[in-house]
Formats: sequence, structure tokens, C-alpha cells
Amino acid sequence: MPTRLRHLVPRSLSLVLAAVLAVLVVGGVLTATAGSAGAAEPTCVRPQPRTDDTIHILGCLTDSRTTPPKAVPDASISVESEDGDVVGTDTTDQTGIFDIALPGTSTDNIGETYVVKIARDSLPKGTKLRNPKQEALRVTLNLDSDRFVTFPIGDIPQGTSLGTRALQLAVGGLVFSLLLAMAALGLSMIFGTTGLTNFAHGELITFGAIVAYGVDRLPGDIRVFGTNVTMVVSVLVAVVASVAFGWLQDKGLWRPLRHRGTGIIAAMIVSIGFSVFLRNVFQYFAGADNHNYSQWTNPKPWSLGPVDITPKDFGVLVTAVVVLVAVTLAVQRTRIGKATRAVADNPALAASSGINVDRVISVVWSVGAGLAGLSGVLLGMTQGFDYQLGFKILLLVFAATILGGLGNIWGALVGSLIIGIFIEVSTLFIPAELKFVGALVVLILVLLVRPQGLLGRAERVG
Amino acid sequence: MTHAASTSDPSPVPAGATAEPEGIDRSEHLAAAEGAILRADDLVAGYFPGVNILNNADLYCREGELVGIIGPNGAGKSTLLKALFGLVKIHTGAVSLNGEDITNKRADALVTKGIGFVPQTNNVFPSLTIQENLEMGVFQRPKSFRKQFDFVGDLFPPLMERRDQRAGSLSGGERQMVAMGRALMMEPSVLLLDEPSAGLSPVMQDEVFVQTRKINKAGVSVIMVEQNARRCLQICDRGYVLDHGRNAYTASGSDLANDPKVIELYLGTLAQK
Amino acid sequence: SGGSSDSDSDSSSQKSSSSDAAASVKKDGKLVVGSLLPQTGDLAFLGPPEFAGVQTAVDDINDAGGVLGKPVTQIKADSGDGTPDIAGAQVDKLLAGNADVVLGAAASGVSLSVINKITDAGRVEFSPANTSPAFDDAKTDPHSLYFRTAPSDVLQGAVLANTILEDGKQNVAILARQDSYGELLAKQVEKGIEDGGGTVATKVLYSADAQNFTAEVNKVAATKPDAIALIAFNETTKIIPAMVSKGIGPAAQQIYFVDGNTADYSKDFPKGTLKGVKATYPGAELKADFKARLLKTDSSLKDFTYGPESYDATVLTALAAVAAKSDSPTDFNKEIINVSEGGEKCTTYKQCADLLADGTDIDYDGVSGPVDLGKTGSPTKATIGIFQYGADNNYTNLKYVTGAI
Amino acid sequence: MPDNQSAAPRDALSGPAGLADVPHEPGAAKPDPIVVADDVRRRFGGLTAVDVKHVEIQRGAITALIGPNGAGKTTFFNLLTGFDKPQSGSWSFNGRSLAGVSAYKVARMGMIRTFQLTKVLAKLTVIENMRMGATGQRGERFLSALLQTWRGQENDVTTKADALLERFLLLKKREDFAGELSGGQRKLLEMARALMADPELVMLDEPMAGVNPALKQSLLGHVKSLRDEGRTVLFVEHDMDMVRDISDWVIVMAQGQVIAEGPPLSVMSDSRVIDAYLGSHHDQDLSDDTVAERIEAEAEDEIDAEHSAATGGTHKEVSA
Amino acid sequence: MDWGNIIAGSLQQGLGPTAVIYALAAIGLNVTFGYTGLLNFGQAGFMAIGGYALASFVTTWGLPFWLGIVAGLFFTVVLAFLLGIPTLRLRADYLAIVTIAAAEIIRQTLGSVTLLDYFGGQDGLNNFQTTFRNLNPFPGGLDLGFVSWSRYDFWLLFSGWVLVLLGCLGVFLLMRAPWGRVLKGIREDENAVRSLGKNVYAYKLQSLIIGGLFGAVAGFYIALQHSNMNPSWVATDTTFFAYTVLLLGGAARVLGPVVGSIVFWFLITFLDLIFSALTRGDDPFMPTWLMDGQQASLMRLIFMGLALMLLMIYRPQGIFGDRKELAIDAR
Ligand SMILES: Nc1ncnc2c1ncn2[C@@H]1O[C@H](COP(=O)(O)OP(=O)(O)OP(=O)(O)O)[C@@H](O)[C@H]1O
Ligand SMILES: Nc1ncnc2c1ncn2[C@@H]1O[C@H](COP(=O)(O)OP(=O)(O)OP(=O)(O)O)[C@@H](O)[C@H]1O
Ligand SMILES: CC(C)C[C@H](N)C(=O)O
Ligand SMILES: [Mg+2]
Ligand SMILES: [Mg+2]
Repeated sequence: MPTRLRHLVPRSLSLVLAAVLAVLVVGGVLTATAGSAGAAEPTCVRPQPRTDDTIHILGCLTDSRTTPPKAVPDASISVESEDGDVVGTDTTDQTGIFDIALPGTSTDNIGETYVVKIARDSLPKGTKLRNPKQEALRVTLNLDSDRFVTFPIGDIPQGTSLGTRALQLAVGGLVFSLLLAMAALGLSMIFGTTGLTNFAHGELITFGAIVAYGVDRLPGDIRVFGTNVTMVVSVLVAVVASVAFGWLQDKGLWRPLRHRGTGIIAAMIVSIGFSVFLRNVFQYFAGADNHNYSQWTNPKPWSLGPVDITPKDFGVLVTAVVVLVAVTLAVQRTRIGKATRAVADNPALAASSGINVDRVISVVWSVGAGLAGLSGVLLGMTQGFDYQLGFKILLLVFAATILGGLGNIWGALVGSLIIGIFIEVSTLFIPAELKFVGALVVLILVLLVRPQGLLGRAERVG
Repeated sequence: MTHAASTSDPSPVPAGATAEPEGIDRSEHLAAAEGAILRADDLVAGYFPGVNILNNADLYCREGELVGIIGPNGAGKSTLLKALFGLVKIHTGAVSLNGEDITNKRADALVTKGIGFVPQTNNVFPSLTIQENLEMGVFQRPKSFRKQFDFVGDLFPPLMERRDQRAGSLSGGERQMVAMGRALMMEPSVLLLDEPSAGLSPVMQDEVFVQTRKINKAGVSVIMVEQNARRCLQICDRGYVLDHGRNAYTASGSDLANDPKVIELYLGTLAQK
Repeated sequence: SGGSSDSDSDSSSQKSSSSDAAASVKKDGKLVVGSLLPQTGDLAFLGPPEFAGVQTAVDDINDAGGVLGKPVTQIKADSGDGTPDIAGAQVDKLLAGNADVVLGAAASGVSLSVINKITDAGRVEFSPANTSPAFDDAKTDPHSLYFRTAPSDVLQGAVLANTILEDGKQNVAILARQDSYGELLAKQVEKGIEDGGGTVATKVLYSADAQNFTAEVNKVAATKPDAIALIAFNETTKIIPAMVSKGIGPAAQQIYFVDGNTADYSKDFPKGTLKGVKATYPGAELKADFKARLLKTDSSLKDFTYGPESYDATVLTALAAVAAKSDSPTDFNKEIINVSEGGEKCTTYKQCADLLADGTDIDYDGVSGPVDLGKTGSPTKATIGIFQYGADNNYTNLKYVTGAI
Repeated sequence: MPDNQSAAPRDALSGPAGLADVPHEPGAAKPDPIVVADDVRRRFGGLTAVDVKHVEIQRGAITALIGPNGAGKTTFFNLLTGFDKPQSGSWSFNGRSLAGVSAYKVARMGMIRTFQLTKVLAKLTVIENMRMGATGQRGERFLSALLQTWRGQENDVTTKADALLERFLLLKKREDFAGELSGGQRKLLEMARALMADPELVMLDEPMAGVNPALKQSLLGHVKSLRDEGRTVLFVEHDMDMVRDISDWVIVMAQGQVIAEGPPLSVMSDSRVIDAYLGSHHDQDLSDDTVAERIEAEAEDEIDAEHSAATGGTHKEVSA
Repeated sequence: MDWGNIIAGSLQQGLGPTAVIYALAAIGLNVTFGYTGLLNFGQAGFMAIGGYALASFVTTWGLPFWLGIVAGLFFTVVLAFLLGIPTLRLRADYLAIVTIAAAEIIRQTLGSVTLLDYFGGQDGLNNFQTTFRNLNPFPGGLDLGFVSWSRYDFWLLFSGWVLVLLGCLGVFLLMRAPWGRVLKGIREDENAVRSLGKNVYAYKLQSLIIGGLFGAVAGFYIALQHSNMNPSWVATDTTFFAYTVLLLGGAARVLGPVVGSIVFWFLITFLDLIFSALTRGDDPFMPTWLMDGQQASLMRLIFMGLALMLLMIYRPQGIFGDRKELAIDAR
């Protein structure tokens, strides 16, 4: 079995890496281009700037029922002082512009209030003010520059329908939840095997993002046959580094702790310390700023029916699915899945059965950290990252894991999907800033009904 | 029979009491242990530094021998087995298997060398099913699973019936069967059993003893700790009485079972009524 | 400056009749300025010019002989803007160091979180960058110990709204950071746009510690606005990519930035990302010689935002101490407004201090503008610059607009 | 059904003597039952672990509950004491229905149980474990804890605890943490602790499993003295020597049901019990190889019997 | 380097109001976690409730200060019930996550734009401390020569330490009593305690309430010390720090939290001052390529993380704890 185990790592890793590579290359090549609309007749051609010290009231009338909006000529506008004296009038020109000079210098006018009126009957047939009551605007001047006003014509563009928005949000949520799932799977595996509630898991996520950033920031692009593959290489390096980091972490920290017989609560507190430590070390080296990667920061979205999805998100989605399926199958198909559960239940007994406990745990740490790191880079690709990337979503990762049932692989996936999609879609009904709150409330409600999580199992007393 | 130590304390006192055997003569052990398949010499071991549970314990088991260990609660019987199996740190002393030093070796390495162990408590994987528990028994040789599984299934039919039930939900006795079954799966050459019959129904207890004997007859050396002392001594070739972390008496099973001192201190008279 | 032996005499202003008095700090002859400016956090990119402004001013003051015959000393602290839990402890550090004035914080939200602490301790808080209109509310500053050289966002809001309308945008979405600054600036922009006849398609306030902004951006995109005003700090680098992937990035939409996010993004985004984005921030055109002096203090400066305001705040404090002949904050707080307006104009510390020595009433005109502070301790007049981003993701000036508040 | 009140006279009908005329059949009515259970049924998935039609436990007597592994004895204990909830059924203690009553309330009523897998409070000392067992402690209420009005009572509790520890040979371990005890010592501590509550009914789940035989013997006397004090004892045990020695009455469970009842000797000679549980050679010496062989030869049949008894008609597997 | 100032500054924090806050919070955790074994990671939530109740009662609703205090305590009890009823039956690690989640729910909700008018959003609430300031019986600050506290801080820390000592006395009395014994029993095995006729649930709830009340008082002091109440004072890290304080002193020891808090804040400030001294000035001791002032401010947290780890590894029982007790396998 030791050989079996030893083979499992490279095998599942190479599978994962190949998948990442394939998808990222495809994603990179598919970067879409969007044409711009042809030019229309000129609208709102503004008069030449003046150098005198006067204030004008200007505006441009357009009919926004067409795209692009059409200029509305020949509408008459007047400006009255607060007492009702007309101080100037104008009619809009061919491009829709009106321009009324105010008497006096700018200093005279600061603090003055004027009323700008539009003559409704001077509007062309069929045009209506957007807000019929808004025929006069009171403007108080507090700037020494020209003052612009507008009289919108035509309805406000129809917003996107609720259903479409829900769909769009769900797709966004799906991408997020898959990334969450990778992190949660890692967390769940580590918990499942060692019983450690690892509060430093968030930092494993950040670690991936930061390593990739380091590679990305190396001077020059990495090119293969002329294609810029900097990001692909960065992702691969990040995953490998994360695996190594997980392995080292286990070897250097957690294994000695286990051998000293440190309890699970003490270990949990150690992980808190480690989390604080790592987070600040990350900040030490990467600063506190938000970062984006050099490639694919701003991909234009594809429109698939009502749903917009960028090639990047699509790539991330496919990568995540492939990786999740690969890892889950690897865990299910091999005896290591059972070995991890055996180790989780009772390490001493597992050893008594001939399982090399330390090696199983090493593998789990490596794979778990690799998953976390990968989810970190991909998260960084989709939304940018800073040194708190992992810390800020850690609670969601936990929520996902627990919702599904701690230590249960399928639970982690199910929990992530629920949490990730719920977070996005719920913003239709609750304020966006409370979206995490909503997900956490769901977590608590579920635990009320099923204290052991959705796929967890109750324990026997006595 | 050998009175390795003379003790004057009449009460059957668990650990911590005053009756401490003194001045053990180790010469006999040294002479007899020569060529034993498993031997432990002068073990001092414990759970915390500074607190020793085993105090110069000796033990040997010859090839094909069935050795029983009895003794009061807290005497260190389980600790001795765990120390042999690398689960408790040995401070001084040595354990060797077939002449090879295995002191403080990792348990899984010892499994590879052919030692099997059934702990007294926590001896199943609660979240694995019965079948998976048994699979763990042949973790290092998955190929032999089918054959061994049939063998163990014959031994404990209820396990076959419930093979997909999680061990955590089993009754105490059912767990014991799983634990025993797991160890038998690995076809060990030396088998360490810690109270294998505890919690089993009488018929199952008999079955365990008979099977242990049978396995032993087939060439497996067995060291078993039992509180079902009389039964244990009935089947074993040689027995040890452990007290205060060292062996107080050692002799053949039947000699021990009939020694009035042992009866008074350790066996009681209940079963004879 | 003050030790810790406070006395309870009510030396503060008329405003505080209902509440208790601030502690008063004994004068000790040494003016200590504490700077509470962003070294970390969402505004860290604006820290360097501000620190440079304060440092340059301190150097100038000390070159001119210091205050009350002693050199001014400076203690630095981090306002960690965007994460207010840093500022509290840092203020403790400044107070313990007997700082007479706390220059900062940069973010209005952070200033609000420490204002009671600073002013209750009888020290002056003087911010070079707070623009939230909240500070003009007497309730916010019961002891009259708060001042600023940055103009209230009443002005920036009006300029931004006017700029948006000037560009012919009629239906505008506002995406703003939820804090005193973002909220109230958004409100001013909204008001300006509605006053000018336009409509606000949606106003979305986000919580700055959100992990991502997809939901907020989706909400904005769903209303299909003509233009988007983005009132944010450094989280801009997260929001812009999210907007681009929703199809409402700078290439598809006119986007407006404000003082909180007008910065050099050439390192953050691929070329051309921000092309066409317009931005506003308070401050008159930076004079070349002052820019050179800031660069001398800190050669790595890239942005200069609020550097001049920081300079002016420091100089005004020093002048007020000179005028009050006391380094006790509860003495010189009454002079800060006086030296900023009404009287003989002067433009350097030395010039002004000399005039004060002659007993002349002065009006300090600083590098950031005329800095005439009104009753509430805020500028009554100020200049707002309007800028535009080029393909290099850096901004250039379009024009300056001056207005009264 | 319970027709008695706790105030009912207990003289002749109560205790072991009252069992004399009770018929030796499952579900037999006792003259003075302390516990009565009716139609208690507990299923786990497809497996019916407990399905007790009717059972009564005689007050003041020692009753043994025996049965093959997995017969449902522990589960029945859990149900009676509120640690688990049955799908259906009613059961009462001293005439008071216990359905839906939570575990701690059951214990307060005077029905204290121990666990098959010991549950000592590892990081409390042995004596603290013991003190915890006492009921009605003033100092366990928040206010009197704060106001320190519990001193006197605590002394009484401690005296009693020491006496019990002495009897259970644990006095030497008084100040040690319970987590440092060996498996057998833990059993002892748990039993002693249960007695701290002066329970009317003590329910012991395999109290002697793993206890050294010599010590076991001395403890039996103690259990008997509980009966002499007027307490009722119900215990699960696989050690037939003990069952025979101390029990007044034996109830046999198999596949969740009560299959036989009666005094020890009569039950143990019941062929069904021998088939399902004891095996016909449980008294024989195994060192005799011929016996061993015979046992081995017969083992298969017996085990088949036991296992069909244990799993019963429901052959559906419990899904994990 | 000015050692005198560094030591003085560290002492000032180690004995000052911040140490009071964390001592109070950690006493609460000591009851719930140290003695009862409930992994309550929601202490920041209780602190939020306390602080916000006080601040919003006074500032938003213009009610008296003392009513705010009473309300803070009252809502804490309510929260303990709300939190306890569903979650106290959960496994330890589930409980940890659920309580963190609850604290975050509270924090994010209180800081939300939706409730801006009541709780001030991210900026929080101001101007509620006046009554407390006016209660100050001391004529001036405390000046010990090398350290000094302003008049207000002195009042804060004096009243705070008095409360801390009263709290410790209470905990001492409780834990010596059978009541405390039951809590400790629950920590070990709640089913065993249940089988002995104790209402485990009620005890857990009492423990959570008492722990929460200490948290709420800590919350009052947070608000009063900062003269401001905003969501960032009660972030998850606050709970982590409180745990560090508790474990540093030694869990399940009466004085553990107090000593822990003093030592923690002393050390944290000490490190901070050292590193800022090392990086200060035009020609700092520490080369700028290695560490600048900004990075220096991270060093204390880096060290605190390390310290927490090393502590749990090499002295998991804290300053006061008993090594042997800790080593016992709880199972
Ligand atoms: N995990 C442990 N940690 C600390 N001390 C232990 C541990 N396990 C056992 N001990 C101590 O070691 C001594 C011997 O225990 P051991 O389990 O070996 O006894 P035993 O002979 O197997 O007794 P029993 O028949 O009751 O199982 C006991 O006094 C016990 O207190
Ligand atoms: N939580 C559970 N989930 C599923 N099955 C269970 C559960 N608890 C008990 N069982 C099953 O119910 C049956 C009765 O178990 P119980 O523990 O009551 O047996 P027992 O009579 O005490 O046996 P033993 O003498 O071996 O302790 C067993 O077959 C067991 O596997
Ligand atoms: C530095 C500036 C961006 C701060 C901003 N004007 C505020 O008041 O919050
Ligand atoms: Mg043992
Ligand atoms: Mg049982």
C-alpha cells in the first residue's frame, strides 16, 4: 500500500494539472473581441470653450427612445431669475444643444438661484418629457463653471427582468461555489482525516493566489510558440507550491504536534495562531493592496442567451469541475478514501491495521493544500485578491463544509453549491452587503433541523 | 510453578496499592526466552514522562505458543501489549521479534512484520462499515481480502449479515466481533489480543477461545490479555500474572489456574461454585 | 505640550453647553503634531503625499524658527483607513506621546471613529482629506476641536454631477462605498443630478469589507444606466474587473471616479482599461515648485492628492499656536479659523509668523488654495480638479472649477 | 399494568420474596413492579432493535437482563432512561409515565444508569466524580453557589463518597484524575458514582465486563447489599457466574424481544436460552481438547441459532 | 533605542483600558470554554451587542446611559438564548463555526447600510460616552512617573479593573462550588452528567449567558474606550485575541484571563514599539529594503501568531495551567 499511496499523489496531481493546463489554454485562446457600433449623426456638439468670466446654462436634449439617442432640435428653453424675470432664452440646435448666458460675472452669480424652463409645446410631435412634471428646474449656482441641465425625453431603459437576473446571478454563483467547493473539499479532507478544524485553511487559499502573483510578476512574459502562457504557468506553479506547502506544513508542524499528543482543541488554537502569522507574513511581502493578474484581467463577456459569462469564468468553471471530479473519484476509487476515514476515526487503530498514518495524512495535507491553493489562484483570477482573500471567505468555506456535514466529501460539494449560489441569488431579495449574512443564517437554520449537517450522520449514545 | 515474587498483601488490590513485588529473579526468563519469536526484556514504559506504568516487565512467547496474561485492573496489561506494539513509548528495555530489535517501532511497520493487535477499547472504526473495517485489516494486502473475508464471515456470521452497517452503531459485543475479525483478516504470525471476549455472550466467548486456540494450533503465536481469567488459563500454554507493571507469577496455564495464591489474589472462587 | 494632569475647567466653546467639556491640556511650550495618515489599508496609496506634505511643512516651520521658539516635533501613526480598528490604538499612541494636534485621518469614516476620543482628550483633530459633509454638523464636533483643509463634498458632489450632465448623461448609477464619505458624496451627486434634471438609475452602497462585488455590479448593470459614478477607495481594483466582465466596464460605459480612487493605475490594469474614465478631486492645480519640494521630501511620490492640504493643515496649526501664544490645543483651537481668513494675506509660514509677531491679523493662503475656514472649521471655498484617464491608466487634468460651499 | 402506588405496602409483595409466585414466562406480571414497559419499539432504519411487548421489573430485587450481542439490551436501557426515544410505546417508573421525559429528569426520579462504554469525567478527580453523583445539591444552583451556602452539605457528600470509594477499592486513587484510571477502575468508579445518588433503581450496563474476577467477587457482595438496603437493581451482564450468583430474576432478550423470564436456574436451563445465548458447553473446561473439538463442531449450529435470533425476521440491512 | 519609553509604553497598554477589555472578554470565555468546554467563538458577537446597545440607546434613541447598559445586558441574555437553544446540542467543532457565524451575522447586520440610521453603518456611532465621563470621580489622570494615563483613561481602567476583579471573585466562588463542578463535568462528558440527573442544557445555557454577559461588559468598555462603536471593533479577530489571552493565562484558572491580558498587551505593545523604533527615522537601524515602517507594524501580529502557536505547542496549559491535567486523554 505505501507504493499505492505514493503513486496516487503524482497520478491525481498530474491529472489535475493537465486539466488546468488544457482549460486555461483554451480559455486564453478564446479571448473574445467585440466590435463597436457604427457612428451615428452627431449629437450634443458643444460650443467652443470661452475664456471670459461668465456662467452659461447649457444642456442637450436627446430622445433616448432610440439607440443611440437622437438629438431633439428646436425646443425652446428659458432661464428665469428667482423673482420670475426671464434672463435668457434659447432654442436647441440641430445637435440638441442649448446655451444661455447669464448676466454678470461668475462671482456675481455664485449663490444665485435660477429657474430653467422648457416649453413643452416646442417639443417635436410624439416626444414627451420623461417626467412630465419636470418642466422647470431650480438651480442654485455654487461653481464658477458653466452649469449643465437636462430634460430627459423617453422612458428610462427597461431594467433586466427578474428571471434573467436570477439566472445571471446563479451562473456567477455557480462559478463562485465551485471555487468554494475546492477549498471546502480540501478543508473537509484535512478535517476528516486529522480531526483538525483548521483555521489557517484560508491562508492556504491566499497562498496559492500569492505564489501565482509572484510568478506573474516576474519580468517578461512566458511564451510558448508565441502564445503568452504566463498565467497558465503561474497557476501550475501555484498548485505545485501549494502541494509542497501543505506537505511541509504537515511535516514541520502538524505531525510533530500529533506525535506529542496535542489535543484537537489545542491544535485548533495552533491553527488560529498560524493563520494570524501567515496572514501578516503575506501582508509583509505582498502588501495590503488588492492585486490583479497581468493576463485576462478584463475579458469581455460572451453572451449565451440571457447570460453573460466571460471566457475566463468559463475556463475557471471547467477547470474546477474537472479537478473536483478527478479528486473525488480518486478518493472514492482508491482505498485511501477509506484509509483517511479510518485514520480519522482512530489513528492508533489505523496504525494497528498496517496503515502508515503519517503518510496518509501527508497525502491528505498535500492534496488539501493543493486544492485550496488552486481555488485561491482561480479566485484571484475571477475577482482579484489581497492578503485577506482566504481569511474573508474562510467562514463561507466552513459554512459549506458544515452544511454538508463535516468530513464528508460529498457534503462539502453540496454545501458549497448551496452556499455559493444562495449568496448570489439572494441579492435579488436582500441587500447585497448582507449576502454573506444570508448564507450564514441558512447554515444555522439547517443545523437547527439537522444538527449533523445535510449529509452527516448522527452518533450513537451509550 | 514459579513464585517470581512473594507478596504478603492479601487483598486483590488494583494499581496504586502497596503490594509491590520486589526482587524479581530474571534468570529464568533470560534462559527461557532464548529463541522466542517475540520477547520483551526489562520494559519500563508509561504515558507521561516520569510516570512509569510498566516496571521492568519481562515477557516472551515462543513460536506457536499461546500466552495468557491476567492480573488486576490497572496492573498494566494493556500497557504491556501497547508497548510491544509500538503504541506506548518504551523508556528502557527492548522488544525483539525473531531476534530483530523492534523497540519503539511504528505500529504499521510491525504489521508488515506480521504482528496483529486487537486493542481493549476503541477497537473499531466507528464511521466505517463492518466490511470496510475488515478491509482495513488487509490494508497492506488488498488482494487477499476475499479469501479472508469469507473466513472471518464464517467465524462471525452476524458480521456478514450487517456488512454495510457502520461500526459506530453496533452493540458492544458486535463491535468486539468486528475488532477480532479485523485482526484475523491480516493473517498475523503473532497476534496480540486485549480482552477479546469482553462483552460477548457466553456462546460467543467460548467461540472466541476455541477459535483462538484453533488459530494458535495453526501456527500463530498468540498473546492474550483476559479478565475472563479461568477460561484464558484453560486454553493457554503458559500464563503470566501481571501486577504493578511487572510479572508476579508465571507458569503453565493449568498450574496457575490451580495455584491457591493466584486463586485468592486474582481469580476468585465465584466460578467454581 | 500637555502632560496628563488634566483639569476639568470648561475651556471649550459655546457649542458644548449640553455635553461635557473636553479635557484641557496644559501648555508645555512644545508643539507636537501627530500625523494619523494611511500607511496601510484601503487608502495606503494616498499616504505618501500626505506624509510628505506634513513633513515638508514641519521642515519649513522649523527652518523658520519653530513655534514659540521651539522646533515642532512630529509623531507618525497609521490611520489604516478602511479598517478602523487600527486607528483607535494608533490614536492612543499619539495621545500618549502628547500630540497637541492629530493631523488626519484621511478617510472620513476613520476620523469619525476617533473624533470623540481625540477631542474629548482636548486635542485638535485637523484632517487634510476628510470631505464628508458630516463634519459640518455641530453634533459631530461638540468641542469645536475639529478642522479640515479639504472641502466638504457638497462641492465635489456638485462638480461631479455637473460634469456628468455636461457629458450628456441622463440616467446615472452610483456605486458607493458605505461609509460617511461614500454615502454622503453619493447623496450630493444624486442631488446634483436630480437638480439638473437627470435621474439616478440606482444608488448601490456596498460594504467595504465585502469579498467580492459581483452582486453589487450585477445590480448596477441590471438598470442599464448611461453612466456610472464609482465612489470607492482601493477596492476599485476589484470593482473595475467585475464591471468589465459584466459588460459595463469603461470601454462600454462612461465611468466617473472621485478623490477616493483617483490614482495612477498603470501597474494595476492592462493598458487601455481605464481609457476615458473621468475623475474629480479637491485641490487647486499643484504649483510646480511645491510639487518639486514634495518630491524632494519623498522622491517616490506618484500621486499628490491631499499633499498640499496636509501642508496647509500643519502650517495653520503652527500659526494658530503662534497667534494664541500657546501650544495648548484648547487655546489655539480658537485661532485656527482666525489665521485662515480675514486679515493681511500671507502665503508662507515665515511671512505669516512674522506678521503675527507684529500683532497683525493674518489670512493664510496656502498651497492648496485660499483655505478660508468657516465657522465649522471647514473651507468655505475650494477648487475641484476634473481629470481624465488615458490609455496608460493614468490621469491628466481637464480643468479646475472653483466653488463656494 | 401498574396498579401500585409508591406508597403501597411493600412488605410481602416487595423484593425477591414477591417473585416466588410469578410465572416463568415472558412479560409476567410482578406483585410490586417499579418499572413497567409496554409495546416499546425502537427501529434503526430497517432494523428493529427493541420490540418489548410487556415487561415488569420487581421492586427491591436484583434483575438480570441477558441476551445475545445486539439483542437490544443497551438500546432498551437507553430508552428507559431517556437517552434515546422509541418510535412507540409507553413505560413508567413508580407509576409515573416516562415517555418524553428527558434523561436528567429520569435520573432525578431515582433511576440511575451506568454505561457499557464507561463515561468517567476524565479531568475531574475521582472524588469530584463521586461528589458529582450526589443529587439535590444546593451548591449546584447558581445563586447558592455564588453565596457559598453549600458547605455543610458538601461535607456530608464527601463523607458518603469516601465510604463508597473505600468499598470499591478506589480510595487510593481519590485525588487522581479519573482519566488516569484503567478500564476496570473506570467501571468501578462509574458504579460507585451511580450509587452516590441513592437511586431507587440502579441500572448497570455490563458492570463487570473487564473487571478482575477477584475484585468482581467482592463487588457482588456490594450489589447484594444494595438490595438489602431496599434498592432495585437491573443489570445487563454476560457473565453467567455473576448472574447465577446474585440475580433474583432473569429476563432474556433476543432480537429486541423478551423471550424468557424466570429465576436464574430455571432460565439457564431453558433450552431456548441455551440455544440462543449460552451454548451448551459454557460450563465445560476448554483445556480438554476433546471438549474443545466438540464445541467447535457444534459451534456452527449454535451461532447460527444465535445470529438468527439476533437479527430476527428483518433481514433488511441498515444503510450506513 | 529608548528602552525606558518602550517599557513605559508597553506597561501603559498592559495595564490600560485595552487590557481591561480583553480581560473581561476572556473571563467570559473562561466560563464558557475553559470550564464548560463550549467552543464559543462568538464572543465578539456578545461584545457587539453590549457596545451597540449602549451606543444606539444613547445616540440613536436619546435614552439614558444606564438604560443602555441595562439594555446591553438584557439583549446579551436574549442573544445567549437565541444562540444557545439551537446550537448547544451541536458537536464542539460545529458549535465553534456556528458561533463565529452568529458573531459575523451580528456584526455585518449592525454595520449594514440597511440599518444605517440606527447603527451608523461602517462608521458606527459616536457621542454616547458623556455620562460615563461625567461620573469620573478622579480629579486628574494617574501619573506614576514613567507611565501615565489621562484622566478619562484612568477612570476607564480603574472602573474596569474593579469589574475584572469582581468578575474573578465571582468565577472563583462559582467554580469552587458544585455548580462549577457540573460545568467541568459537562466539559468532560455531557451524557455522563445527564445520567446523574443534571440538566445539562440549563447549565450550558447559564454558562453561555454568564460568558456572554462578561462579553457585553467588555463591549461597553470597547465603546467607551474608543468613544465610538463600529463593526470593526468586534471582528472575528477580536474573539481570536480573547482566546489567545485566555490560553496565555491558562484556561480554567480564575486569574488566567487577567494575567493573560496584561502579558498579552504588554508584549504586543512592546514588540510594536521595538519594531517601530527599529524602522523609524531617516537612517533606521533596520535597512528599509528589509523592513519599512509599514511592515514593522505587522511584526507584532506576526509574533502574536507565532506566540500563540508556540504557546499551544510548548506550554498548552498557559501560565497557570496544570500540564498533567491537559495531557489526559479526554476520551
Ligand atoms: N491513556 C492513558 N493515560 C494515562 N494513564 C493511563 C492511560 N491508560 C492507562 N493508564 C494508567 O496505566 C495504568 C495501567 O493501565 P492498563 O490499561 O495497562 O491496565 P490494565 O492492566 O489493562 O487494566 P484493566 O484490566 O482494567 O484493563 C493504570 O493505572 C492507568 O491509570
Ligand atoms: N444508532 C444506531 N444505529 C443503527 N443501529 C443501531 C444503533 N444503535 C444500536 N443499533 C443496533 O441495534 C441492535 C441492538 O443494539 P444494543 O446495543 O442494544 O445491543 P445489546 O443487547 O446491548 O448488545 P451487547 O450485549 O453486544 O452490548 C444492534 O444490532 C445494533 O447494531
Ligand atoms: C483621502 C480621501 C479619499 C478621503 C475622503 N475624501 C474621505 O473623506 O473619506
Ligand atoms: Mg486493560
Ligand atoms: Mg450493550
